[in-house]
Amino acid sequence: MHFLELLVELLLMPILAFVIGLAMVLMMRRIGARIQRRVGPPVLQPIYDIIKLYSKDTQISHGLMHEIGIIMAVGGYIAAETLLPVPGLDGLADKGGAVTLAYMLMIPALGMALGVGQCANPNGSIGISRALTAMLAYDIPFILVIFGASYVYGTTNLAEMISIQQQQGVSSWGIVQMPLLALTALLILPAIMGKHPFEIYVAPAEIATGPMVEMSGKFMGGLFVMQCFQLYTAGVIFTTLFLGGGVYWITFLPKIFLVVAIPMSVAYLFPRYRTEDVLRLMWKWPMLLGLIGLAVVMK
Amino acid sequence: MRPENYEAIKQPPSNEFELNFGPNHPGIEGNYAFRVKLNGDEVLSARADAGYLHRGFEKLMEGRLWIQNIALVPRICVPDPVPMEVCYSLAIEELCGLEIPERAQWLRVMQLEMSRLAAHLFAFGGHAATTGMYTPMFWGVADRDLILDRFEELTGGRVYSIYNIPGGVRRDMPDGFLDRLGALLDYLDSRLPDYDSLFFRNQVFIRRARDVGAMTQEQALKWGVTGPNLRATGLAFDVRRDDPYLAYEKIDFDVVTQPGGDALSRNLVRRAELKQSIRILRQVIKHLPSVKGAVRCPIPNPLAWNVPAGETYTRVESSKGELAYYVVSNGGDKPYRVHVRGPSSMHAVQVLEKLAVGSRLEDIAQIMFSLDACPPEVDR
Amino acid sequence: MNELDKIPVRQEISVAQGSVKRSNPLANVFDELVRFCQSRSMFMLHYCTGCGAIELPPAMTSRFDMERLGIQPMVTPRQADILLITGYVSVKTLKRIILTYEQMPAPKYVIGICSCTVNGGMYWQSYATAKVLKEYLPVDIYIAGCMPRPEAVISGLRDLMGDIKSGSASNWKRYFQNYDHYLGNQQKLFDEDWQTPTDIIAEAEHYGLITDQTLGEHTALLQKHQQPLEALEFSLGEKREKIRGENQ
Amino acid sequence: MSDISYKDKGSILGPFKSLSFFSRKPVTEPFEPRIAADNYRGFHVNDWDVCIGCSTCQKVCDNAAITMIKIPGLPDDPVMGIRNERPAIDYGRCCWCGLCVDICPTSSISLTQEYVHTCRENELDSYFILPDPNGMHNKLFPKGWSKTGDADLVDLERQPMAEMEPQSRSDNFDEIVDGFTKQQAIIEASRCVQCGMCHDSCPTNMHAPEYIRAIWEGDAEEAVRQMYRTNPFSHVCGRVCTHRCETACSIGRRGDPVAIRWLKRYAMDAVSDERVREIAAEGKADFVSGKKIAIIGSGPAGLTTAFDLAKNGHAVTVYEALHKPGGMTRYGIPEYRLPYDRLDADIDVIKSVGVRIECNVRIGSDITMEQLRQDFDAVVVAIGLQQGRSTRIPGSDHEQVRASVDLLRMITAGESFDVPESVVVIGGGNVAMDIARSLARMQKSQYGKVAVTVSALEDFDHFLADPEEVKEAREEGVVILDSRGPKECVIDKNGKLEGLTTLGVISIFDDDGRFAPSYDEVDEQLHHGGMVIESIGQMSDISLFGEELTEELEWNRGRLQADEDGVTSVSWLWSAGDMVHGPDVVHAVADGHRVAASIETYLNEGSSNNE
Amino acid sequence: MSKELNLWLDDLLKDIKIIQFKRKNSRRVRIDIAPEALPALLELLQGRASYVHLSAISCVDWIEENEFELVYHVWSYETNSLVSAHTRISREPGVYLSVYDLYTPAAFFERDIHEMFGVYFEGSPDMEKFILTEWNGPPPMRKDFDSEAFVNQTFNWEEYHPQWLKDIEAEGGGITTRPEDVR
Repeated sequence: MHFLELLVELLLMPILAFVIGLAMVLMMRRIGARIQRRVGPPVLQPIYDIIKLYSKDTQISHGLMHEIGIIMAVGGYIAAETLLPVPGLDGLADKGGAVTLAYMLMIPALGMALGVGQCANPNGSIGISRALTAMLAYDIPFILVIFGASYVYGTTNLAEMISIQQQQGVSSWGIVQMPLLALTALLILPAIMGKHPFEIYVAPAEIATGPMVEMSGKFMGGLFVMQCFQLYTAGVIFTTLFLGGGVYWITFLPKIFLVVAIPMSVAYLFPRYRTEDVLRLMWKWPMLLGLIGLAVVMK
Repeated sequence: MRPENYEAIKQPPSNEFELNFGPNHPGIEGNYAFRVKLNGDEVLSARADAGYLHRGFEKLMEGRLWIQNIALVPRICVPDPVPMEVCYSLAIEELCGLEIPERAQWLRVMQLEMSRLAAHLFAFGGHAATTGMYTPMFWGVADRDLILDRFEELTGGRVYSIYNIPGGVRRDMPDGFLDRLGALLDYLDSRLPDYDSLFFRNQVFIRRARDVGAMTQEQALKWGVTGPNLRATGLAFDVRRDDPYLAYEKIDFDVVTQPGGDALSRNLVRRAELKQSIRILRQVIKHLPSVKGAVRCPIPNPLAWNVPAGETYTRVESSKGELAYYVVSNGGDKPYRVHVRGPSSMHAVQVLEKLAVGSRLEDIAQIMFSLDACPPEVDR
Repeated sequence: MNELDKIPVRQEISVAQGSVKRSNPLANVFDELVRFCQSRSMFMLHYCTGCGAIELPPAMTSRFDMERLGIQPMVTPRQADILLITGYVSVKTLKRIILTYEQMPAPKYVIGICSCTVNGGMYWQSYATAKVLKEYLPVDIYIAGCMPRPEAVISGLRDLMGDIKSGSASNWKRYFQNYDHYLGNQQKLFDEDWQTPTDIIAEAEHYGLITDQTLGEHTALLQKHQQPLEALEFSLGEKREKIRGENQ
Repeated sequence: MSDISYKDKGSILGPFKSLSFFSRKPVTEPFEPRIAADNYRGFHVNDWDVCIGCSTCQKVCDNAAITMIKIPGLPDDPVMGIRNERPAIDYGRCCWCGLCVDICPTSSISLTQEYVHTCRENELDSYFILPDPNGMHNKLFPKGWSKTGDADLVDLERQPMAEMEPQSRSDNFDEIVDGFTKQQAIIEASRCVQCGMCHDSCPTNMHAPEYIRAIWEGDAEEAVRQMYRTNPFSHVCGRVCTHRCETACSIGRRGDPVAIRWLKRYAMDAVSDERVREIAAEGKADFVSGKKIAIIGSGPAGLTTAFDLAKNGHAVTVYEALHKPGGMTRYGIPEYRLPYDRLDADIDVIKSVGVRIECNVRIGSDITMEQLRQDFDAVVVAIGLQQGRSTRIPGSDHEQVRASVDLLRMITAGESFDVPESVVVIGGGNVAMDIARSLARMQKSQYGKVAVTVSALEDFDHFLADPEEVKEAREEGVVILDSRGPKECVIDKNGKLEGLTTLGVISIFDDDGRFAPSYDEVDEQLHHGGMVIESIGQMSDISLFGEELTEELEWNRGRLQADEDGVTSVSWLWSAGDMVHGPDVVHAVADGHRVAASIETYLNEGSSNNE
Repeated sequence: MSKELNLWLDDLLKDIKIIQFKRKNSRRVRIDIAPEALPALLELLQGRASYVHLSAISCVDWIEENEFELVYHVWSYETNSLVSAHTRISREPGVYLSVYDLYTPAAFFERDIHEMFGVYFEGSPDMEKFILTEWNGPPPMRKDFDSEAFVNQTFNWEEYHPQWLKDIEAEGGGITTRPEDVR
């Protein structure tokens, strides 16, 4: 019975994440459209895109590693979703914890690197090297944030963090207890989501969307799915660490949508930084903030 | 991507590799290509590859009647077609000794400045997009479209107005046109603060654009840089002021310069020119109603129009720089030779090749767009 | 060259069929869903081939916002569904267009915009431009104008959407079914050693679209000149050899 | 708002202002195509009722997008300058520049505000359209770019022709019209759109577009060469042709037609007579055929026939009853319209190709027809209409009631007669004007004043004479009365002619369209005049045939019956010119060519039969 | 200053015998010069008379005279005037000197002229194909190359036969004049 329940949860969590992720993609595109003074795509556009991409057919293949890379990327996220507790579904959150999650989130980028390296397109190679550099840039502040939060809550178990925040009310939310770390997290959120101004690795005008350059059909569909998970994951992690997570969907959903809406809005207002600027920026302000924040919480 | 990219794998493992930049590449303005040699992110050398838009204009023009070519010339530069028409018409008028009516002169100035506005709005958008910022592009193109609406009303065509004809313009403007143009200018004026805060004064953008593709004034003069790009190196030169044509002598406007010679300076020069164009158009709106009379001087039947033998070199200031037509007539009903000197033939080839060296891969597109290079002018 | 002149370009025969109705009603519903999604999500290749491209930015951006129809620009042919030929194609560009087209995954659609794609347009006397686009590529929709306004472009795209939804937009299959015809025209223009990195014959086999018009003297000529591309060896090396062996 | 300094570092928070666009409405337009601007250059429409199929649009089209399509069932009338052709446009070529609209001589073609057309690959035929008034998709769209005064590329005004002032010309027979200067001729020639309507409407199909183009290119000799392809009477036609070409001219649809006649005159005057002779002789046969042809009458028809046949190497003899050759062109047209030296120049050209002209030989009396039949391989009768018709009103047999042709002949020949102090002319045609103006000149020089009254049946709206003739006649003091029918020549008791009474005309034709004038009997006027001249038409003097031949020939209402090629019912006899087709120089020339061609065929057949 | 320079230049150039000097207006000067003297003239103009901007090099194919005319348009930012230096070289073999060492932009124009007219410029840094990389025919801008004939020989045209045309043909009408007939 327990095992069956877990299985259902494990199945349900990625599906839920996917659906919410679709809505987030839509929201992102609608936000962009609004700032750009236009109407934007119809409501079901994200799902149309994914179904269409999966229906594409080509005989061209870039080899087994390329395919595995994508599977790794999507799989990494699917696994990550099961580690993220959401209202009613804890999944593997008890067993994983924040550190496992942080590692899990590196898998997609590595998987992409594996796959893209195979397709021999220099744009892809440049893109993926940039992506890994960017990951390097934001991962250190990210680890600082995770570390700080774990220290504050006294646990790496995400489910426990939620319950701590839920029990003690808003005053115990991470955002109140460690505002500097929350700010750090907010600053690196666009980078985690791969959004402006930190989307150097996509950069259509420079390297023709970098890693995606040779992705077609199903692979591209995989990336679209991955994007849904990516947005969802970013939203949920931030909410879990700083906004008290959620017990009920009705309060949880607004929180995660609000969280992703902030970097999305910013994304349409700025050009992208150069790679070295990203590194400098990430290792300067968020790291500084993170370290101060850490010092504050650990004092 | 072009499959030629596969050649990358043939190269020995090293940090140096070649990359085809275009023609199917969003960082390329129009249909144009570059072959860059990179060391990591740094460009070691760049080689322009043009001809994707080559139509043999100059040959085509030798095979058509003088007047038939007015439909052909605007196609030489798609984003900014009016200077092409005007320059070609001016050349024929000079060869024939036609004196065009004053009203036509003012109407031409009006179109030229409208076209400059449209082209500059387009150029900003493109420049912004190369840095990854799409919102100004969306705005710019939408605002440009409002100018195209006015063009449509005036000339019957959105992009290719084909409104100028040797001897003047093809018809007078519709009633109330100037009022609507004035309203459009007011709107554009009201939009400028939006652009400023979002784009021109955006710290991240300034950081991206500063010192990118920088050249000194000496270099610019040596390389044959003209137009806004030359003014961005601090030299106040404008064909409109210094080699005046049409009614520009009677119009009050500033030749704006910037000191940097880089992408940021070029961008700021264009922004200032946007304002100057609005200023010129305001003067046109004020002055035009007082200029009465025909909009075209009598011209011979186009089917039987022999332009007297001779040659002329006419220049106008397009939004991209110095545009010139060298027209030779042997007294026949068709041009004997037309040579188009598009400003971009310098900017997109030599200047870009030189500026790219030592720059970063991510800046190539930005340099190209900041030079406002227009490939069809190169290819013709 | 002389050898090429002797080979006539085979007349194209129309064999492309729209979507076939399957016997399983559920499969039909699924097909329809897929086609609906395909029609509502068209990614167009961001490639400005000619002057008509100047009307695409307005069509894509705020004023006419093609994203309302699910159309967005894509920078690489691998991700694109529709290829917009915006006006005249110089011979040099046509080569790139064909390369690009062949790299696009099926189903793919070509839209011919402006007069120039139909009968040479205003550059009909130009030595540098190809005149009749459909000789080299199967075209799905033509949009008239020089250049068509954004509204006309959008109308054309909506027509194409209707065709995709109903399953009648299947011209891409003709490229495989009549490859010899298209290749013949291409060779006539580009010389007999013209080749692209994409193995169309293998791809036609993959789609099950080999007809007796697919192979012919022109494809034989192609194979005579073809050199295997190193980069593709990873995946296609064996397969390609096999096909070639069978053909010989 | 000032300029942004280069040193400005910008602001990181500034861009956030743009978030205010969340509260602003999008600028996106609805899907439905917007209504285009009022002068938008969309798809074509063509008003078929106005279009004349002149194909000027085709010539101006820079993209070779226009094909002319013949459409059966539409009016096709070369004389009126209408062809049953309409332009079809290839939208695979068109660039919507609108030059076709701006140059259209009739302003039938225009562009609409319709601009959406899409099709599939197998429907590409829809790119080739035949614009009609309904538009491309039979949907009603307002007109977009259409013809306006500013945009018109057709020059509607003809070059002014310098001519003598009325006071200086009214007492002499000097030529009135100066002719174009070279500059004027080139400008006038440049108005031509080369539609070829003139060529189609010309009875002898002169290559007007070609010679106009040659004039425009400044090559008068080439123009003359083009003229001599079809007309050896170019000097004459350049001055007195009825210029049906100008009636048909497509520029004349909305403006002044191209002055084709004056251009012809210019070209002929610009080339020296010797050079004209050389040009005319080009293509002359370098052999002698041995055939002999006789031509009776040295008018345009006869001489054209002679010219053609002589160029083909035949021996041609022309017999002329009067002192000088030229026929009606000499004896019917006053000198102020056609100076005799120009006519002589034309005739010299014809002589120079080997035509022998024998004047003062009257066939029928000096030589009989039978003799001609025996001496020659073929005989052409081109005697024209040299006798005036009579009104046969009471008193018209008075000696002072004269026929206009007779008087004109006398004036030319220099035969003296008493110029009356006042004259009444019956008739409203060009001949009436000729005699009226000639007499006016003589009156002016003899008496210092003019008293000529012309009474015409027709009203001014349907006048037979050219409007310029009427205008000039009036300027010279001739009084022209329209809608007056002659009633009686009043003779006083001394037998002296007192004048002419006329009645107001109610209608000229009856319900069936037959000539049957009805008069208002109350509206009677008396016009005083010492002479009444009847100028209501001419007829032939057919006495030369002799009774036997007259019997043998077929006649139709007093005119010799001949088929299109002038072949009469007698195998060796052809007839040509006015006597067959009515009075007109250029028709006579056309007739001459046809007859010459017919004789040529006959002779060839004859010779091949002999072999 | 600028006026003086103009006057000085006028005086100077008028005195040189091998030059035909013609001032069209205050901003345009035409000079006809022998090909061997042109580089020296340009050197003078650039070095001494502030004509630093090479606006364009135009080439005209005078096929009847069997000559190419090269026109160097140079502009002075100081005097605001343009000198067009015309020179004529023989069409065969069509070789001339590059002015790249004087004017950098010459590289582009010379390359372009080489491609379009087949004139070879000795000393030009780059005579490679540029625009016409896929072109095997003769230099297309030469007057003896007939583009229209080439096109008609190389390409097919779309053959339309719409229903309305069939209807008209059934009634006895049809195409009378094709556009190519009137060209």
